[in-house]
Amino acid sequence: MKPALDRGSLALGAYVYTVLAFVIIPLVIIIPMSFGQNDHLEFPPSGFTLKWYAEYFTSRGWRNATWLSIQVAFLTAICATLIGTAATYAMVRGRGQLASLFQILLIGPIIVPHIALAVGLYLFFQTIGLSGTVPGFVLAHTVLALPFVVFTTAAALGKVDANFEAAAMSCGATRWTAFRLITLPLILPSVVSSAFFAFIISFDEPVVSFFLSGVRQKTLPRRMFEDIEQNLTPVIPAIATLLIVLSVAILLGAYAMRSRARS
Amino acid sequence: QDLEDQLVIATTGGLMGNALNKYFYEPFGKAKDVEVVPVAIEVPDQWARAEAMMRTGNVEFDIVTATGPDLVARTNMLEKIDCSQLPNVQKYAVPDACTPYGVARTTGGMLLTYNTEAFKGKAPKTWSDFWDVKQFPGPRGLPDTGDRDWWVPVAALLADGVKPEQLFPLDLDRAYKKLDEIRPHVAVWWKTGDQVQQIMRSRDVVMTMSYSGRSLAIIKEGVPAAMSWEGAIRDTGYMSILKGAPDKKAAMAYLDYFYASTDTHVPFMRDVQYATASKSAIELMKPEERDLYATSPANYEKLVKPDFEWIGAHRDELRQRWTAWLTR
Amino acid sequence: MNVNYPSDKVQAAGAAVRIRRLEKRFQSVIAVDGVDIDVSAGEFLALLGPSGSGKTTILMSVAGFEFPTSGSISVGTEDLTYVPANKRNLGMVFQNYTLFPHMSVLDNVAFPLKMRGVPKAERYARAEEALATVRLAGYGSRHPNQLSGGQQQRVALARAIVYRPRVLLMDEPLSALDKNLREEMQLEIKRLHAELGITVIFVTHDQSEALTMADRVAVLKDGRIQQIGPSRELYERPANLFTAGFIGEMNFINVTAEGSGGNISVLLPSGERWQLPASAAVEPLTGCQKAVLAVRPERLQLGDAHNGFTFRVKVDDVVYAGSASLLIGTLPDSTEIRARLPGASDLSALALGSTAVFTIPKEAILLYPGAAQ
Amino acid sequence: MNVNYPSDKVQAAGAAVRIRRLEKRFQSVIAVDGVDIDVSAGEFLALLGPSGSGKTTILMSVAGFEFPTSGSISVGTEDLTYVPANKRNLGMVFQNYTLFPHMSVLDNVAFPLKMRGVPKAERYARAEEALATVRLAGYGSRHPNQLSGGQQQRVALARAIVYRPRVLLMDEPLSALDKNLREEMQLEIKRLHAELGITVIFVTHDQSEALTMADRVAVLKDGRIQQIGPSRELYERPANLFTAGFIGEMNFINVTAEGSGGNISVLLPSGERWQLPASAAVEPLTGCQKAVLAVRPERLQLGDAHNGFTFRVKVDDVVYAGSASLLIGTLPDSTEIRARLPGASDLSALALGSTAVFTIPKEAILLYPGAAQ
Amino acid sequence: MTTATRSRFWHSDGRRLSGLATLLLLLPFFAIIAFVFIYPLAQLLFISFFEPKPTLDNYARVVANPVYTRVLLRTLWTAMLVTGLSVILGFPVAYYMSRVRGALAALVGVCVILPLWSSVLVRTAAWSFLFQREGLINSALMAVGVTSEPIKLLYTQGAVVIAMTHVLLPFMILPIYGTLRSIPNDYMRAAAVLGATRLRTFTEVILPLSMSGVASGSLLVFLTALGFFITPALLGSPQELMVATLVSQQIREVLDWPFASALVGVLTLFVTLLALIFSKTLRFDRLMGAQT
Ligand SMILES: Nc1ncnc2c1ncn2[C@@H]1O[C@H](COP(=O)(O)OP(=O)(O)OP(=O)(O)O)[C@@H](O)[C@H]1O
Ligand SMILES: Nc1ncnc2c1ncn2[C@@H]1O[C@H](COP(=O)(O)OP(=O)(O)OP(=O)(O)O)[C@@H](O)[C@H]1O
Ligand SMILES: NCCCCNCCCN
Ligand SMILES: [Mg+2]
Ligand SMILES: [Mg+2]
Repeated sequence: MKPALDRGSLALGAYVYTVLAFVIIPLVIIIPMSFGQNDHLEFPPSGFTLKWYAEYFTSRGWRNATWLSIQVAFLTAICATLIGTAATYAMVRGRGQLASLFQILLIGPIIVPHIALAVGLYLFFQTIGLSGTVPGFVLAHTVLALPFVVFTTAAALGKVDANFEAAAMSCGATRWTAFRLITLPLILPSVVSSAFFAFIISFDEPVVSFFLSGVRQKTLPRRMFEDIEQNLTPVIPAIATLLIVLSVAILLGAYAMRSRARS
Repeated sequence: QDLEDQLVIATTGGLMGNALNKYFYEPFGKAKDVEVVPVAIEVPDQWARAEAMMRTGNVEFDIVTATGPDLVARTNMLEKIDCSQLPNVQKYAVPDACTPYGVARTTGGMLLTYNTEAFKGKAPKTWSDFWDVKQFPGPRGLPDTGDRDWWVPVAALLADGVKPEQLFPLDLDRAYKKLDEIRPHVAVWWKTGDQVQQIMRSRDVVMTMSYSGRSLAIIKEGVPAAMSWEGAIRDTGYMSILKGAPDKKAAMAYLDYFYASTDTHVPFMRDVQYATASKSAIELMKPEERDLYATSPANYEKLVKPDFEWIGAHRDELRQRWTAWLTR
Repeated sequence: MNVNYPSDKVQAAGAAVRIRRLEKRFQSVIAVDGVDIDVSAGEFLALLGPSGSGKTTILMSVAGFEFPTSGSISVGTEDLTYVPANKRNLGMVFQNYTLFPHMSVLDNVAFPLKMRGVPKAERYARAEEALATVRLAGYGSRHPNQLSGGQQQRVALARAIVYRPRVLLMDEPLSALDKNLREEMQLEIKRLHAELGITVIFVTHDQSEALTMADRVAVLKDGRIQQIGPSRELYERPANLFTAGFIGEMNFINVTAEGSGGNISVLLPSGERWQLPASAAVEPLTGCQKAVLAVRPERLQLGDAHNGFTFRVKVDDVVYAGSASLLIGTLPDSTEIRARLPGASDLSALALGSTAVFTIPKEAILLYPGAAQ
Repeated sequence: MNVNYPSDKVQAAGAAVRIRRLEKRFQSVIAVDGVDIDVSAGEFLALLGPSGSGKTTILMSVAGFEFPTSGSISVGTEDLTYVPANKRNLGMVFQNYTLFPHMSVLDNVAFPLKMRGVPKAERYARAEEALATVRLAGYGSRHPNQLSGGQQQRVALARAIVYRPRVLLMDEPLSALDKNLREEMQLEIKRLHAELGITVIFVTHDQSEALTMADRVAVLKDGRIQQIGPSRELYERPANLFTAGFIGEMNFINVTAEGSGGNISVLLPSGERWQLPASAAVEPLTGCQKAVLAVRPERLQLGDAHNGFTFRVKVDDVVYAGSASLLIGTLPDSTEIRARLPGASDLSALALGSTAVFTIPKEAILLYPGAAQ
Repeated sequence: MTTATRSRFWHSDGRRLSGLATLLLLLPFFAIIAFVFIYPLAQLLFISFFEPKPTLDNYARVVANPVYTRVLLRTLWTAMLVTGLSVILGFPVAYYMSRVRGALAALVGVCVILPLWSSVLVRTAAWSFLFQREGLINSALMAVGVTSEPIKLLYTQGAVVIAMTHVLLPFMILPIYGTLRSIPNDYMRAAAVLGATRLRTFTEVILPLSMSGVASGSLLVFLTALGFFITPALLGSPQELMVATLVSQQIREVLDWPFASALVGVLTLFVTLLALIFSKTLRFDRLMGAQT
């Protein structure tokens, strides 16, 4: 008769889902704590209240921080996606001489300790008056998001046959037209998801913002860091819950978009 | 008076920041038509920023928070304050409130706080009790923030039987030998005031060195905890003016304004759990309430008064010793 | 030999292509090494050669996707050597269709017209027309992934001809299709070529495809042209050993040849001596020298047919292959010999290991200087 | 017909494979629909069919990578239907070689022996031996990426036979190779089969490959067997219209047929009437009915050959193809007719648009009930 | 006839962009990296060499003082632990991900990528909550009876390593997944038909073929872990002091910027060296394989 599921795959499955639980539980545990009535965090939470959400939405400080973060993240997404996609395109379709330099520089922002970059940037931006300004945040965050944009678009671009563009060019299209009408639509889902990724990286960035935040301009993570260190109340889980819901929504949206693009 | 339009004050955030804002910044802003911009920032970050401001010549902060040793060790970053220009401070504050580089803001103590349910009715009182893991078993907390490089050795020397008045100059060899004894029992080296509250609430420790204000806050919250002023170390926060501050006049005006109204100091002290240096304010409190604050005569006399000159002069040695010991 | 279509129609639409001393290096690799080709207007030329022989590089140079290291390329009277691909106005069909997956079939076909600024109504009308030409009328609204491989290749063809280019370039357009579809498309492309009178340059590494489709075939090896000529010439009188071995099947027998007057006398490994007409030698022979005698398997006749030379072959294998049977055998000196016998032949006598007698017609023999390996 | 190898050797090594009422569904798709195949020990069976006909699924069921929905598979006397692949002890060669890129050629070939716990020295000795069998002695220390496609496929073959499995499965093993290499490998595999006496099941969608290589061919369509038999039978007397059209080229002419006694009378579209022997009908005909007359292009003879039926064809195209020329023409009712004429024929008379006379030998005609589309 | 060789800088050579176009497209990238990444770091390094005077003293202190060398070594050790744990936890997940299809694949994919999309701060805070003395993990352990007393979890090296692994795991899983997915299914089938059990197939074929993914994942995780700041700062005790935290201390408390810069210099040098040595291994193009 047909063999049943063997022990090997059962064990593998069990192990994998345990690891996934390890990955997910710290994110999930946050959610109920945002509804607790006490000022400090506890689990299981006592009572049920939405007051922490209310506090988040009504407090001017949180609102300002959130608004700043949204502005910065939005502009970062645009800059990183434009610069990253242009560079990736040049690397994939270009002459390839600068490839190794490009690779090394690209991973730089991931592996250089952010604290070092933060201090360096603070010194630099302070001299030229960019510290604590929206352009300052955007520049810094664009650097941090670029590697991820490039990885994502490079993977997509690598899958688009170079001959598509050649075909378009043999049909009379200039290279730019070929890119705009053929290549871009084909990599668009990845470009969009890299833009989301850049948005989230910026929206979530604690260390560099920590130093660059100015007297008035304070990003959401900077404020959260402050509160975690100095004033940990369930507002933090409430914000975290909102962020997680946002992330999941964006992720699922991206998945849906990709599967629609595929069919 | 011709003040600048704004005044940037760096203070720790949280409770302290909120209360300062409510009782002092807003009224001052209204009264003098100056926009007060509070910057919530941890003291170390504040100094890091200040360092960068000095390096780049772009000074943003006017008033910063300084501790006693800072007034000695960081004079190169601070404006000298002319106390004669601050009549209200002269008039309402305790005598040593105005120093050449800072005006006292709040005073608390680094003191022993313990969980009242942990020792079946017995109550630890002194730093020797803190070291006594037989009688008072359970995980300890000690600070790894701010001025811990002398706070903790001071507590160790007291535990080892040194008289408070003979503490300085600190015998660091003796202190660290004593510290080696307690080290295995320290579960948390806490870094912020909020964290010390958390570890008391969550019972991650049964006993810890803590800011008096933070201890007071959790006691009021209903956590079964108590504090002992025996051997508490005086911890005064000063308001200092950063060298090259853009709004120096407004800063001076604010320093003076801080002590102008005795009435606001009482509710402020109740909110932040720390005493200000307003001698007139503490007198307005009932005696039993007064005893919750470091500046009540009963407590003030038990406080260890640190020798900032010595500490300021030996800052590097203190810190090196601490880091070397702690990261071993 | 291909039937010739009325020549006036052909001349009208196609353009001549001249490739002169074309050379292309990639770092140290010489991909194309001094190639001259003249393709006349309306001609169908196949580039045939083993992998790496430079076929694609030549085609891409004509298309404008590689710029030559030296040499020149002109179409009609225009020098296009360094003109960008999109300004060349040539049609091109790629191996893997390269239909734009996010556009409908009609939009794909209309794309070149859009690039040329043709108004919408007109370009769709002309795209429909081109689809009809490749017998796909009515498929316009589908998406490429809803079509079979053959249909996709037809759409690619429609897209390449919709703007009436004078030259159509194709790089192994059929190699991704299976045999039946491939043969059908071969005829389709030939039909289109005849209908449109366009000049076609067609890359393939399948010699039977080249022979079937092209007016002339250029055989390449290592970036150089080995031979260029009409299919029949290539097949029946290959210019050198490489072409002889590469196109179709060929038996090679090492011999010693001695030319004298109108005759050539060859000494076979078996010791036999055959007298060949001088025309058998593809290159003139001088004195006594090593040579290779070449003959196609299908020209061998079973038995003594009295119209050529007979010889004996030990039967190693007989493989049935439908329309023909392939006999594989060896001469006494163990040279391998193959004979392709019509499907209906009676092969019952050919037991494994037995010896069979074959006849080679005199005119089927070619002689090359050198030695087969 | 293939030459028979001494039968004792064949029987020794191979095992019989029995496939019974095999059915495999993927959700709603019925990939294999009740297939029965008996492969006798040492036989070479080809599975032939168009894409999606279920060839791979059958082979994968035998190999153990798909478990059938119902039915059974046995090898020798063992029922293997649900035995895991690694316990089946069958050899298998995949289309893309699947040599492990991180191992040397020798390690690749020794891999199955390692899995069977054969000691190191012995397994390398046996691997060397297997490499020698595929004529790659001395290549052991190379890495797969240092070999050509054909060599890689030989190594894959060596690896599949080194542990002397009794059955060798191959899924389009040659389709990634180019034509010349493919033909060489076809013979190589046949030689190996003869040498080892192993049972071979070979999947291909190339009918000439199936005919050339296999003792018997199973023709599949839509998961069902259309016909199973020796190559010659399939080619010369296909059992139904599908097989007739799928294997080789075939001309189809719609006729009306009337069987009576030993003879059949067919009415051609032209109005002519031919008398065929009863044996022409592949399925018995009853009374007067629509039928399809089928004849292979290579059986048509140019001119009136006096040994069959003659008819006239309008010449549409003549395509030179080296060893033969393909004539494409039409009957008066526009049925397309193809004739394959030997390469050496004189075709000068066949001008485009002229009419040619052809003869069909009586025995070359087959008759099927139904109508061609 | 034109025979002059044309500069490929000025002209496209057909299919590929001209050198000029390539440069123009890369310009914004190199510009922003140069000004917002290289320059500020270079400035720090400058400080480390030239303050208070041109000197190597700052570097000498890093090497000479056992406190700092200990921190450097501990940082290396922690990064190695994190890398090891990531491989152990991540490989099977990557393997599983490369096998499953459909909805399950989407689920696993989301689970793996979600952490990348959520705040490091929040995750670290969550861990600190889980690790508390009376936190969820201790409660669970006590409920199950593994221990009767709460165990000290928070502010231990274990906590730091686990939480850092949690943060970095996606960077391990994605490259491995990328390589695993590029191994044709036929290799597994070939191994099976040749007699390999699933375990042997794994050890003999899948594992060796996925080593390049493991290598790039490991390098990425290792290098990133070296510079970690938030997690060790919030979850570790002073005994787990890592370089980035030391840097932060020197910058925020001690205000010894030349020395902090020297520490950054050592770390950056080390990281860049490793990245250069292994640049062949680092197939970053695969990193986001699961994303697209
Ligand atoms: N971009 C390139 N860089 C380096 N070498 C190349 C490049 N393109 C082609 N070559 C080399 O040039 C030679 C000719 O290649 P080309 O693609 O023209 O051959 P081909 O005849 O089309 O072969 P195939 O039948 O395999 O397609 C080969 O040796 C190839 O390796
Ligand atoms: N895993 C699967 N899931 C769903 N359908 C499948 C699967 N495998 C095969 N099929 C379907 O089963 C049918 C038979 O497929 P199979 O691969 O056996 O055909 P084939 O004859 O080998 O074709 P080809 O010549 O293209 O390789 C096809 O319709 C195919 O789409
Ligand atoms: N987060 C730290 C809280 C600091 C409290 N500062 C106390 C100063 C007391 N006077
Ligand atoms: Mg090519
Ligand atoms: Mg198949």
